[in-house]
Amino acid sequence: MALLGQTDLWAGIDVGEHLFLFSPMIVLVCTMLAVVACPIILGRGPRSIATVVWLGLGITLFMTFRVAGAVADGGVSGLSTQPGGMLIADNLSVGFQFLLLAFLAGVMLMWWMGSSATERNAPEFFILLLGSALGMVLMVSTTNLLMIVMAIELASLPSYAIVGFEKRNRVAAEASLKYMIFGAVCAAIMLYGASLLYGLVGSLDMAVIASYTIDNLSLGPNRVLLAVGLLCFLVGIAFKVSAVPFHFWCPDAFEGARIEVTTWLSVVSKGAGLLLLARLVTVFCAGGGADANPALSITFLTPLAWTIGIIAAVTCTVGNFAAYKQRSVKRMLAYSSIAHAGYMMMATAVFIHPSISGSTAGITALLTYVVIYLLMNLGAFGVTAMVVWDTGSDKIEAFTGLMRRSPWLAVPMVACLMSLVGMPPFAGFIGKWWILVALGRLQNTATSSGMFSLSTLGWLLMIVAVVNTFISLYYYLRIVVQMMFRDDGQRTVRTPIVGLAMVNGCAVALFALLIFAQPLKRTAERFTRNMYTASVEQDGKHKTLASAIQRGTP
Amino acid sequence: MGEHTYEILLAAAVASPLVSFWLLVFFGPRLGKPKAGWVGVLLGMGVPLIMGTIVMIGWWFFEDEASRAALTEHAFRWKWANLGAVAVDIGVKLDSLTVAMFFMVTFIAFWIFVFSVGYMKGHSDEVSGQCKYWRFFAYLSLFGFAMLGLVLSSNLLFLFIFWELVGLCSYLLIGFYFDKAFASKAAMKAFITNRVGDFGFLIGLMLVYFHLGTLDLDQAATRFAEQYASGTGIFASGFTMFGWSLATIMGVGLFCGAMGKSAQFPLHVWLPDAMAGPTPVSALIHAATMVAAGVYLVARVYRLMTPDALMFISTIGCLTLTLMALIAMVQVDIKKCLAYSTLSQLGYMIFGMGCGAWVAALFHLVTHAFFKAMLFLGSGQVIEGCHHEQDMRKMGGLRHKMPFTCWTFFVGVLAISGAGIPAMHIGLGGYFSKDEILAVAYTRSYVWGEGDFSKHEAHEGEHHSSTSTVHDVPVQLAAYQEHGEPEHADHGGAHESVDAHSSAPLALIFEHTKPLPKWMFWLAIITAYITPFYMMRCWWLTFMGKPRDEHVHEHAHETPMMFIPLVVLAIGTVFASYYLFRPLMADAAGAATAAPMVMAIDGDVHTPAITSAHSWLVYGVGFAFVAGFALAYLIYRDGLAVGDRIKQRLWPLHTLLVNKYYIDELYELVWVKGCVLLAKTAGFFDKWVVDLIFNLAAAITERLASFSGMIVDKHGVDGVVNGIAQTSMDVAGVASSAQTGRIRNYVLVTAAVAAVVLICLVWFGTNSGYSGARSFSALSP
Amino acid sequence: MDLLTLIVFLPTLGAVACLVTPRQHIRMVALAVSFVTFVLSLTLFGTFWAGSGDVAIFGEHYGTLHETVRADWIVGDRFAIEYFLGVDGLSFPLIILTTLVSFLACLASWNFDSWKVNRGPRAYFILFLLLETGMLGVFVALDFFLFYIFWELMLLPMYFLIGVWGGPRREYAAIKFFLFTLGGSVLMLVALVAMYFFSDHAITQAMVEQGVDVIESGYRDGVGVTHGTFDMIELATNTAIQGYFGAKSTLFLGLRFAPLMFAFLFIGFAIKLPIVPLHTWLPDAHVESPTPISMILAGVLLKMGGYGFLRICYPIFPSGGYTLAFYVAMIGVVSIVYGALCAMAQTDFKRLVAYSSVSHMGFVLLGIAVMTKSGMQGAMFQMIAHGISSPMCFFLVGVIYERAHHREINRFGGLWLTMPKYGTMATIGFFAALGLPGLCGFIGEVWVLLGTFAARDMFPWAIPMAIVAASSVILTAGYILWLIQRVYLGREREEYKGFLDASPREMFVLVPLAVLCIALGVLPMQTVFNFTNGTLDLMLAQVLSGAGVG
Amino acid sequence: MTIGVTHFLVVGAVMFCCGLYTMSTKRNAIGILIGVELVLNSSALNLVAFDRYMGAGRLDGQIMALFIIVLAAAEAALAVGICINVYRNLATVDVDKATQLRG
Repeated sequence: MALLGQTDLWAGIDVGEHLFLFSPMIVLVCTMLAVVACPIILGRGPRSIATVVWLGLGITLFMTFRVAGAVADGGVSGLSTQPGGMLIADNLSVGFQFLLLAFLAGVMLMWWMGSSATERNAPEFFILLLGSALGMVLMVSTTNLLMIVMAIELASLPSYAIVGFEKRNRVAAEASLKYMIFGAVCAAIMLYGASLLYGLVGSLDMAVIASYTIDNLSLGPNRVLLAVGLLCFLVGIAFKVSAVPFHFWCPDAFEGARIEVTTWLSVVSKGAGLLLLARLVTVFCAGGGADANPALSITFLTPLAWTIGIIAAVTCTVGNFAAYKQRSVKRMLAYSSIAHAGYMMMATAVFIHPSISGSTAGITALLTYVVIYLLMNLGAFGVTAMVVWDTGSDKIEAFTGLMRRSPWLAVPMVACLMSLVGMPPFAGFIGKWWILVALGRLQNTATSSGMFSLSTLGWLLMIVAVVNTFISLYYYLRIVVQMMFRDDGQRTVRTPIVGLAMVNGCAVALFALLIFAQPLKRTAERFTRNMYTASVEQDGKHKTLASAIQRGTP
Repeated sequence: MGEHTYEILLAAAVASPLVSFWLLVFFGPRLGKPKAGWVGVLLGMGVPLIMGTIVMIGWWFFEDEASRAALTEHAFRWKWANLGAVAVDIGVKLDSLTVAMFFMVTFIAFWIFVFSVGYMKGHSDEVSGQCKYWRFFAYLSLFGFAMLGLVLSSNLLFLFIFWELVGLCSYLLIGFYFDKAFASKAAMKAFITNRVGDFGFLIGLMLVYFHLGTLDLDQAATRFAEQYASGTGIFASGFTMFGWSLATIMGVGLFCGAMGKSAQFPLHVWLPDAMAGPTPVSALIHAATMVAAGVYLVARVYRLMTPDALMFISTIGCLTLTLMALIAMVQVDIKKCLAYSTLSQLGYMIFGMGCGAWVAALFHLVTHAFFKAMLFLGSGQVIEGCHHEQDMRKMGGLRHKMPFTCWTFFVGVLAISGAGIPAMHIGLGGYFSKDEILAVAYTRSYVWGEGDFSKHEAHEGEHHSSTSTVHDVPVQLAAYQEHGEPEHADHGGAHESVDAHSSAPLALIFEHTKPLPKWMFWLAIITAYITPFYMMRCWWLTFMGKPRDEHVHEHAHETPMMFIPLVVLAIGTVFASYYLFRPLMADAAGAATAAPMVMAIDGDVHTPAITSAHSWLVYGVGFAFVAGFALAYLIYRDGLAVGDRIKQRLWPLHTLLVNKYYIDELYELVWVKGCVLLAKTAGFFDKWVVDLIFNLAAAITERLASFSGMIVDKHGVDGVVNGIAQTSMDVAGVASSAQTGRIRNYVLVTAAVAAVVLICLVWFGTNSGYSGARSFSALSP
Repeated sequence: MDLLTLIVFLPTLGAVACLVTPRQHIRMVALAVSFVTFVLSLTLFGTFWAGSGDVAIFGEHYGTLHETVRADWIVGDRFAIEYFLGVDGLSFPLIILTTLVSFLACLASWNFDSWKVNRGPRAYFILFLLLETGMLGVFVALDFFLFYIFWELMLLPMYFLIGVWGGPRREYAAIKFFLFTLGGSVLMLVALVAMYFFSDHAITQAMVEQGVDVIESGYRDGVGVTHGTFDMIELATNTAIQGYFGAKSTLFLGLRFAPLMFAFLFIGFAIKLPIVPLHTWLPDAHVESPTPISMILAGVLLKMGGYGFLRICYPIFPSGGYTLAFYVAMIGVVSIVYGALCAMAQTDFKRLVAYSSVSHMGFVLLGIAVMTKSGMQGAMFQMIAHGISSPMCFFLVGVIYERAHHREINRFGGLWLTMPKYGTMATIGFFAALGLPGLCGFIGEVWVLLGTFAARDMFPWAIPMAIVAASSVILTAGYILWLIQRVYLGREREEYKGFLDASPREMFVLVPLAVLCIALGVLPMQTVFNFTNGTLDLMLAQVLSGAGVG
Repeated sequence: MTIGVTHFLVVGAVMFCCGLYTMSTKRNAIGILIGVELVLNSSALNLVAFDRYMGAGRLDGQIMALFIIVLAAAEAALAVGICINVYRNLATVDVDKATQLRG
């Protein structure tokens, strides 16, 4: 739909196939409709609604599997095989769909255990939940500015509402207000940036923008304008990722929201944001890779890498330090999630010229980390949730003597927390490890010399990362100490067996993912490489298009 | 005899006390009293004594020079460990000295063991009510093992190991009554003081190891000689510390060990306190054997000595012998008195070693071992008899109650006073040995250094005929090699000694060896007068005169088990020493003193210098003992009255002596207190500085955290943002509603970012450098 | 199932077993498992039973391994993390030590139920066994990544064992221990990554320069290296890598690579050793932790630091070691003297022993720092010796603490009379710590001192260091004898009259240690040197040539 | 002079500024939302202007502008809902009063 008047617009495009490629999203939408329709038929019973949702998720999962089969060989990127296409279906998006569904299932479980009994507005809740889910799926599967904006909004708006879902709850109301306003502002700024980028290049496709940028670096003022546009655009993503200084909403919203909602937001919304960032980074790398003059591309990429890197470093440092004093475990975990977003951003800062081997290390590390992070947080929040439901408090004192009160909660909690710290024998370590390795890869870049070279950035970020690991240990230990060393003789915690299964499952999985780190890493590598090659392939087309646009005569 | 027979016998002799030690450790309590004691006696010392005797006889009467030399040469070695690249061997240093020492130790120790069986039978084996009889003999056996091992060791490291082990035994035995505070304190003092000496020993070891590249005594000696000859190794480095060359430091370092064990002057403080142990212990360890080990060590490393080192040694010895003798004069505790006399005698030995009287010093060691052991046993008898009364002022007139003790003790007194008939070869052991030392000292201080030796070529046999004193001295060597002993004509150590010496031209020795300062010699002479006085005083106060304390007197008694050893040792004192031990020493001397830089002087040969020395001494100290006895008799003939009057007259001197020159107090103040203070400081530092730093670091991190957590997130950002808001509002001319809440602060941060966008946009958008714009304007209708 | 894997993971299996065993049998299971592990480890003697320096055992150059297990664990492009275990002279005695001490410590926790802090044996023994796995893993792992995993793996159980079953200030002590150790290991982590990539770069360069597509391995015949590696032996022996690491032009963030990495690793290991001034976690950890854990802590954990130096720091960064030798040796000497002084100042029995450990491990550091044969040998021996004597001392403290329920030295007295057997054992143990000849403590100290002195060819400062260190024999004698006098000698105290002498179980723990104390002191060659010296000498030769002085 | 793209951009920029200013100074939640609307519209204006001046047959920008309008509407609806909810709980929509969550 790039150019009007072209009669053979749909020529060579099998619409059915493309619809099939995006069937999971369609199914999600259908599920939402079903949830709307359901009360009329089945009544508003939470369980019945939930059943419908389970059903919808099941089908989605099924479709996702089929799509996964289709894109297994990689690089099948849906509509955007045509220049200016808007959606991409490749390993990355499909893989994220799997993660999202798994996590959604986890959150559903938590809701089932925690709130289903008292839930009044199940349909609304699920519509919002699924809506944000859809938005996040879309976020990961596009490079088109318009789609990105839409997706982010689609992911955000329901989140605002779902944070303040409990109408009678002051804190929740306040949280949602803040979240909403802050989100709106960021979205506005992002849109403005988007408009500038469009104005500069004349295309909404990030890939085109990338290749144009790298071809026209010589144009002085445009470079600045471009940087400004990108910066503004990044604000939106930074808001999603809750990178400093756009993280203020995070602790408030997390604390105010219902715990399953917090869990939901803590992982997927950040994960989606980061993967989106990863996609854009890849696109830029591809643009640089196809470039005849690597040095030029490096000169463009290096400052970008430093920008992201510094933001990442600041983010994880601030997050860790801020978490120190928290009394509320929920809020502490919120800050810790900020810190982890920082770690993950470090990985995305690894821009590497594709001629270097292991150029995909950064994104690989990111993918691996997201998977592991998902498990860790699900576990940690799961335990917290059960404690909160039982004691009604999310203060750290509620955990006192948990080892005696309910060892099957305490042990997985320790596992998850230690994994969050990044201690062997838990997968958190391997996640951090891949990030460090990715940073180390920067040593091999063509321009690994000079004060602000990429290698310097790599080692600096590495040191920041390990030092942060060390700092973070303390506040995670505070919970451990409460659970293990202290005991004020509170009564034992009543825990639903499903919940125990879930958290312990997470703990075991975390352990297993360290021992069997290989497969996960391999998969991540494959996904990244496919995405990368695909981008490189299409880069040529983008260039021609870009130049065509510039000439003004298609 | 077959190969290694001697070594095997000796090794067995060393092993058997160890066996008895473990036996006693495991079954001691069951054996009980007195069986445990007898195990100790028979297995612990009986077997070694037999072995020692066999070896002695075999070695001395059935081996000729050559075979002895050969045996020494091919003595047994077994590789124990690798020290870096250097192999450390366990081996037997087999020569006459070893044999003699071995026999002496076993003999004396055996009788002391026997004595202990009786001595410990009384209640003195109890430690706060519990019978520790077996434990005592276990320790004694362990000591036997360590001491014999020390004597046998062919290797400096093993010398050091056994050195420490005897130290341990002395620690355990001094602290035998460890329920008594003073006993355990004394034990600790002994061990730590010895450790100070061992510190020096260790440094000596380091130098030996590093520069001579071996720890074996003989190898070390040969390498030392080679390096001296070639000026390499330890002689290569120009390093000096207070005027001492590295070689000297090595010698002094090794000697430091001896200072500790033999309680030489600065480190002597532990020996008097060591009397806290049971008397047999004092007799065995702190009179006869262990304390003599220092002298033995010096004798063993004599070949590594330099003139300066020897000068240092003789100085220390001289100081010790004088100062301690003075203290001995005023002691009233019988054991303390003996202890100080021991110190003084040890001083004589060390002094002898220092001025080159190698044979004499060792000879004195042996004789002293006999009579001092006897004296201590006697005192033990007295103490036991008098129900642990040690104060001589309360005694007196005991000769009726314990005649044997009395007269054996008297023999000892005679011996230590060097009683003999001058100018004729008649006298007790102490007479010969001390005279020899003095003779050599005389030679070194008067004859030595007169005239110049540079003209002197390497010595030959014909020098015997010469009569001038100048040429006499060097000839001493050849002399005692040729006919060191009138008794034993065959004397083959000579050849190897001659070879050993021809490798080191004597002229050098004479150049580098300074004569002995005369004051040293004179101090030694004076002390030779003091010794008989305080010994006589001791004996007289104890046994003669009228009983001064009825209570003590009437309980006094003596038991056969205890005086038999006394008698035996007395006989030994009278006969064995001169006619048996000295020849052995002299025989060993040749090889054992083949030093490149220093030489040993035989004090008992018929060469002009020595003869003149002796003839001088005849009048010098020949009748010293008579004088000493007479003085003591005059003063203490009737009780303490006269003594007290003198005491009042000379009170400053007396107080000084009674308080042992306040050295203990000084050490207590400087070392003990100082060290504890240092420790306390360190502990305090550790607790309040080092630890605090880390806790502070933690605290600071936490503060920092709360800062970024609360300040940065709340006030910091708010502050910045408020500022921005303020300005932006001022720009807008709206002064009102400066109050900002949190959400708007959040927003403002984003606004701040966006402001950048705005400025850039306006700037670049309006200037014509905007290529996009140009192309657009071209398109405009 | 190969031997080393079995040895390492048998305790883990035991832990799993403990998970399901009925409560009253748990300790038996744990004991059995640790005993079997011990026996298994003894089978390693089969490999090493031969004369010293035997080429058949130690090979001609550093890197001859036995019982090796190699399997790819995580591989990517130009990236391979291996599951790589092996034994040589460095690790062998430490493995035996670990299994032995663990077994005895397990026995020492037999009376678990009578402890004051008793939070259920299940968790305790599970953690205990996991800890053993971690420790063993550290000693057998030859892939740096694997080594790091085990290193951290050991941390967590220790933390809980101190923190849950410890004394009144256990929380503080546990967290302190955790923070210190992790603080060290994060630096190690950076070094880990850096070493990989720099070695990768080195190999790539070499391949380009030599125009080959594979560099032959430094110690494995017929094996090639195509990219960076975590293989610690490879890193140490491969000339290409060594050349690049050592080169002055190799920079890390603008600083010379070798010394910087050496420093990173050094701090990581030195904290474990520990060194002054990073030692303060040790006394607290010891004082608060229960007796068996103290035994493990002193007996094995401290050795990991020393092992780290010998296995990683020096072989891989010889030039770093050579450059920083003075500071390292200085730290060693300071630790020796300062530790002894602090020990003298303590009134808490356990604290005193802990500080004595600081002093003793100072000898290890000094011996390694001076890079001489006898120094290294002495350091190794000192580790083993201390690994035997210090658990004994801590157990002795524990025995009396269980009876008296306090550790105030000045409140004791005359215990030798009250408990003769125990008193005798105590004498042996503490005299071993004192470094009395004939007992294990002596050899290590003398070897190190002589080795230090012998280093004066390389380092002019060696002599003063040696002399100062030697002066510690006086201090050591001072505080140990003072301790013995205050606790065991003196008049029997009324309040301790009723104390029972050491029980058979306690004797069963003490006697083997005492016997070893004597055996090591009397036959160092047969007990230790024969097994260690070969590898040590080869490693040292390697190091010296790497540092350009050999 | 011809009206170039620059003029539109400037207008947009001004709107953007006003929006930012409003967002950052209004205490009333609704007020802030109005500021957001301003910013959104400024970007919409930009997009349309670009389309117009980039030559014929170019729709992306305009389409996006339409989307933005929808987006703004949706956001406004939701925002108002949340504001009402806040008002019900806090009895005010003054954002400065909502300071329960902090630290």
